[in-house]
Amino acid sequence: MSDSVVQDLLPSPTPVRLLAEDGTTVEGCPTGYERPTVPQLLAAHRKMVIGRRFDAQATALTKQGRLAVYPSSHGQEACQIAAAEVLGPGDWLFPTYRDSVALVARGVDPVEVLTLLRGDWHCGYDPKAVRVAPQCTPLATQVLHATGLASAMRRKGENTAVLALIGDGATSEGDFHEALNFAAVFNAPVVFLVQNNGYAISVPLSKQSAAPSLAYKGIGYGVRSEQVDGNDTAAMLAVLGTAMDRARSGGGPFLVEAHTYRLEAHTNADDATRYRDQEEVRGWLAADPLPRLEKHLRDVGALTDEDVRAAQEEGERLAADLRQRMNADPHLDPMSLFDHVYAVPTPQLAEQRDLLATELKAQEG
Amino acid sequence: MSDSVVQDLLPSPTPVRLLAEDGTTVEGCPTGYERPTVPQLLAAHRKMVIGRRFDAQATALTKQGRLAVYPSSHGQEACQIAAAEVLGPGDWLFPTYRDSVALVARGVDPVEVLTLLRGDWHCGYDPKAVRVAPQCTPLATQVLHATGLASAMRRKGENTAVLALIGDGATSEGDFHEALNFAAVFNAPVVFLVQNNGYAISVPLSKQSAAPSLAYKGIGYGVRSEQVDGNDTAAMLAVLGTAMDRARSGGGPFLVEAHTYRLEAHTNADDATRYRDQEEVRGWLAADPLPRLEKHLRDVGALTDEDVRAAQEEGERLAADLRQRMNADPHLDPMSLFDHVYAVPTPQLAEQRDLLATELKAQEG
Amino acid sequence: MAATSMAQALNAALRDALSENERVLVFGEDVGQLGGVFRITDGLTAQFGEQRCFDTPLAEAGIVGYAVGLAMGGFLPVVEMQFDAFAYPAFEQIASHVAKIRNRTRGALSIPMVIRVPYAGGIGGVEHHCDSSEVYYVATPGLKVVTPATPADAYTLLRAAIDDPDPVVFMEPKKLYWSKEDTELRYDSEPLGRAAIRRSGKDATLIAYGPSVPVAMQAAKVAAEDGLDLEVVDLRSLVPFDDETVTASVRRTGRCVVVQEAQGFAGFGAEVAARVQERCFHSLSAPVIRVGGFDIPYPPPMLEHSHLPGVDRVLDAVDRLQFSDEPDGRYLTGVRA
Amino acid sequence: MAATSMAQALNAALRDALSENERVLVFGEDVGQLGGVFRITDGLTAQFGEQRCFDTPLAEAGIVGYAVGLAMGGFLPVVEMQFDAFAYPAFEQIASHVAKIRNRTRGALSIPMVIRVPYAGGIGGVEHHCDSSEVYYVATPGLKVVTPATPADAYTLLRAAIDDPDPVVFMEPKKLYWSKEDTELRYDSEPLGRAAIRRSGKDATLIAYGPSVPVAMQAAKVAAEDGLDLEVVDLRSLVPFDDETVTASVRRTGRCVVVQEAQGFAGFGAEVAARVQERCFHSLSAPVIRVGGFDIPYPPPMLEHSHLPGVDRVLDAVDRLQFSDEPDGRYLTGVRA
Ligand SMILES: Cc1ncc(C[n+]2csc(CCOP(=O)(O)OP(=O)(O)O)c2C)c(N)n1
Ligand SMILES: Cc1ncc(C[n+]2csc(CCOP(=O)(O)OP(=O)(O)O)c2C)c(N)n1
Ligand SMILES: [Mg+2]
Ligand SMILES: [Mg+2]
Repeated sequence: MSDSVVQDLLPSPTPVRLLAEDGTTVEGCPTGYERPTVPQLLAAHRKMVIGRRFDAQATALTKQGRLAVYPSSHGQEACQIAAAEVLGPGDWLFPTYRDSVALVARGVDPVEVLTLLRGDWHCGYDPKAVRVAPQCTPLATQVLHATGLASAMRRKGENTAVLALIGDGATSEGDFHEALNFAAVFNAPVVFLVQNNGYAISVPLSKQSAAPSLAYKGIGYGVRSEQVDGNDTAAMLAVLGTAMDRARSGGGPFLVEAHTYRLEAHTNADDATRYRDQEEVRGWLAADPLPRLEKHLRDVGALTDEDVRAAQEEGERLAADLRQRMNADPHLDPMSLFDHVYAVPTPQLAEQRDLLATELKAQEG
Repeated sequence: MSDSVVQDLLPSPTPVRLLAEDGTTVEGCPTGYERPTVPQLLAAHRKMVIGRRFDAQATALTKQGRLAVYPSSHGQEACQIAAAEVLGPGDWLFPTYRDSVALVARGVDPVEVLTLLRGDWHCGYDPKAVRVAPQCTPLATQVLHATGLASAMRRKGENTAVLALIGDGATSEGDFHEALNFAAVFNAPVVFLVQNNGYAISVPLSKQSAAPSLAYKGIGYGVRSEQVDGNDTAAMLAVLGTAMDRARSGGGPFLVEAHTYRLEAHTNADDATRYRDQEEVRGWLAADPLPRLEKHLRDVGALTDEDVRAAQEEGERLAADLRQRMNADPHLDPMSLFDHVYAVPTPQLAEQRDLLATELKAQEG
Repeated sequence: MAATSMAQALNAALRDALSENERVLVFGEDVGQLGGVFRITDGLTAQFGEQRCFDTPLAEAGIVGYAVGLAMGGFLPVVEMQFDAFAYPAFEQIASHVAKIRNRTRGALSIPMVIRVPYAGGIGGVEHHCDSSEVYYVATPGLKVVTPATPADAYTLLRAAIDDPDPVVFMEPKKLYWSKEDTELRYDSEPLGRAAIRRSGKDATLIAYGPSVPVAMQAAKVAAEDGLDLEVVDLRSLVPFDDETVTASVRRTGRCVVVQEAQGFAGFGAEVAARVQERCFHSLSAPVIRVGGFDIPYPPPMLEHSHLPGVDRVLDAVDRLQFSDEPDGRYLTGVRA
Repeated sequence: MAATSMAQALNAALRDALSENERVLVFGEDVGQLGGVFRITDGLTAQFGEQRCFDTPLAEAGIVGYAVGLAMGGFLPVVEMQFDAFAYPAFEQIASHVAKIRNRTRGALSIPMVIRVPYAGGIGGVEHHCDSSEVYYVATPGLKVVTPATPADAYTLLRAAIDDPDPVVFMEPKKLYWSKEDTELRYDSEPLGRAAIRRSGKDATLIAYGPSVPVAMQAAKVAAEDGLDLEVVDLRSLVPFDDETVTASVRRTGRCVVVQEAQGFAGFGAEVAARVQERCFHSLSAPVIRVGGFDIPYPPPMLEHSHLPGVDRVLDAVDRLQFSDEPDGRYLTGVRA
């Protein structure tokens, strides 16, 4: 195998970074990527402010008993906002349970995003209408679906692509391997974004993988790969944007590993102090993507107090609306249990529906 | 990630080769490997002659209806003999259905090797006695067992290692991925040998993987890897021997890809002309591992006609013995169906045993 | 009319579906150039091209998960699992996604597809190639499960499965691939879910499916020589289940034997027996008796004949349907099901 | 005697097994430092070290396949699947290897191990976290399947499972993790396979297991107020099945309701009903009736109470056991199981 083919497939030896932690510009942009424009960064900043407000509100709703469980995106917003921003209207997103902020940024109604997590039906939105697959719970299974849908696009001659999100822990599942392989063999327009936040619930990356970095998995499938500072919005936009463009124009799949951190516990039900110390968390707070981007945009004179206030207000409006609409229990009709198991209920389900109707009547009476 | 760590994990850009196709010595041995000694090559040659005779006899037995099915090792003997030769008495081998020649070389009774394939019970030998796992049918599942057993050795402080065999097609299964990952994370003394024979039944490697070569999968797990000319016995012994030594002394897992070819159809039941042309087969005949090794050993003056004749005679004796012992149908007791489902048959199985006994008596009477 | 084997009928069904509906895609391991290890997809790549019928990498979860995505994108995948036990790696994709996506999305996403599974034994196959795996699918709500017993049914049921709006696990009894029938292959768009009475009788009902249907028919033939008139019901569709046909038959005959090739414990026959006694209790003159394989891993080829339920085992069960009041010494202990 | 929860009892069983047998290894996802998402392995790593209780990479087939190898090497793995549906990726390893290696090697290789599966619902869990997956294991010969319903049983059955020479799927009813009992945890080395009569009664037998046992007990209590004396059998071991206890009970009471939380179609209750009518036909005064969840994917938390079989559904079934000759208009159509 020629050395240049191999080099093309390997990621950069260190994560791509365009903004330093203090918001200053890292000089030079690795070949193949383009620095995002200031308007692109401004748009991302606005969505990040709103996304973070959404996330805080969702966490608050768990405390008020309005959400059963919430896996926070706090700290991972650069990944999730970039994931939404690089999507065209025809592209699809395949998220996990962790990616609520990406969905909100994609334009999915926040209440519909939280349907699953409040204990209502498992997918609150119409996936086809918003081009977002259901938030996936069985780890890594969705990356195969993403690959299949990407192949479907290619077969139909569409110039669109799919972005599949996955966590660091989930890369250990066999489905991740099979998806990368199918994607490469069928040259599917799909980009895999691994949000490596350092933990799978309590299990640190060091117990998950001995690879130099997860991005090095790409070459084993002939899939191009890159590693990125996942708290650097500019770098995330640059790399993901390039990867999606490449995919759309027939260049095939791409694996992106974003090094980031989950600032909250796994979910509100988790106690992160059992497995990591505050020291570590504090270290990552210094790398927070939002102040970094904000500082940068102010430094280059592109962002005003006014802009920030406007975004914050938008966030407050979204939060208030969310609070209000989540404040009522939805009324789920028990009889709907049987509606969508099959296109038409089987005779057996029809009988069971009758049984439940009788039970419900008895309970009323 | 430092460049040298990455380079250490990557395989050589071209397959390691110590003997050219015409048997002449390829000068220079890649660093880290040692050329096998002449006595080692002579021992391998002898086993290869015998192994090939065994393989031919097994194929003949299918035609005589004495074997239900036989997946031939013909063409892959350099891999399989090397696999057996690098094992110490305490090491374990995890073979697939394709690896009968490796088992014979390991010293398993040829009749016991063929038990499964003649339609008798599924494992003819005592795995613990010969330190060979049952020949595995569900693809890639065995590499996880191999990893677990390797970890068991390490936990017990043994200086032994496990060699796991797998085909090119089976590397696409999720279990292969999970095994490499577990092996790396637990630093298990296991060597994975992929016999890349170009096909998974009818599916060529080009439809199986887009990787530069399968050995490039190692780095994604932090597993050292190498690619080898799988028809070069000297190279196979060198690389596998080094990998096993490393594993035994705590150096962790190793992935070896051997480029080889299946000269026969997938099994006697397969019709290879449906998916590959004779041209290709002829090309690979020129790379046959046996004449190559033989030529080399004669060239260096280590092998005499006498040696060759002795090995061939040994092969004939083995074949004759095999023919003779396979020529009788084994008598399987139907009542044994219930013996080993559990350590002690459940009450339900005891009832079913009675039922079968009644049926059998009725059939006699 | 020509004698058609079940393998030919299935091939014709795929061919006709590919012709009539350009959304149909056929894929799996070795289904392309080779035409499948059982040649069920023979010639399809040649006729329709690699875009419509193609080989995949060797990974069953991959095949099914990839099919889910293609179905989301509007295609209609018909995938082949090479053998019963080799579908197990896909189990999570099947149980957690294929079966549930419609329900999860309240019908917004439907993913019709067909998963073809050659199953069961009787062909001298080695371990992992002969599992009766239907029970795993029938116990998973959201899947339909269908199994033909004749070439004509193989054609029409596979066409119906492909046309069905829900995912269908299509179980093909391997040992019947080469069974032939003089039949014209006709697809009448009848929806899935109807059993067929293969033979009418008044003394007892044999309920069978897939590989056990010919066994039941043969048993009925032998019993007829002894003056016993057995009805044979071929379930065809395990999910949805045709309670109507089954219940009517057993209420009429008053006696019932369920025949399945699978291991008996918690096999699909348990559901059939449980339903029949629930719905026909007062019509029954004897317990519903199940006949099947033993509760053991599939045995080696040299012993499979001892494991598989044959005509004798079925007739022994029929013997125990208490047709007369005379006690039978063999069964007084009551130990045997 | 202290009030002990099932979670504590399971933790104690693991702790005692780790102490007494150095071959025992506990591993899985998050079972180390965190102590498991349900804290069943709490404190074990601290007490026994990372060598005895440890986290693995996130891959269930990997966990089970790795356990197979460790068992071949003489260790005794006790692995945790984090939730029911997350054991599905391991299905091939379980069905094709764990269940079959002893048989395949004629006993030369035995791989005793315990696969712990927290299962079933009633805890407001979202999809994939509440499957009643026992049927997949009970239908696989070579596995033993056990499920406790009380803290005392949780302790003794888990100890017995770890000591058992065969692989055991140990199903833990999640909703009972926090149920308490005043009990001393005692392990009496009784082999697996015995049911327990939780309540004696003469009018009908309720057969239940795992999460349904408290429901059956509650139903019996309510029925008693109405003058109906119900016997409650807790199966404890699904495989091997305790025919003796079950058959004796139903022959005595003449009536039987099988209660399971799982979806009904082809669930384990089907096996129970089928066996009972096979073995007790002439003692039965009414069909064996099954009560369970509906044949749907596990519903969202807000609707699970409508799905799960509660006391009322059980009592409705008991009502249909034809205690009197007076017809009940509700059930004359005979459509309902
Ligand atoms: C197949 C499967 N196994 C186990 C789980 C339980 N589980 C839920 S989240 C999680 C950790 C996932 O870690 P990671 O992939 O890193 O994603 P993160 O939560 O950090 O975003 C686990 C083990 C699951 N959902 N699916
Ligand atoms: C899980 C699984 N899926 C499918 C099969 C059927 N099958 C048997 S051999 C084979 C091809 C294997 O190819 P490869 O791994 O390259 O090994 P080779 O036969 O070339 O040695 C297939 C698909 C199987 N045995 N197991
Ligand atoms: Mg993570
Ligand atoms: Mg191959």
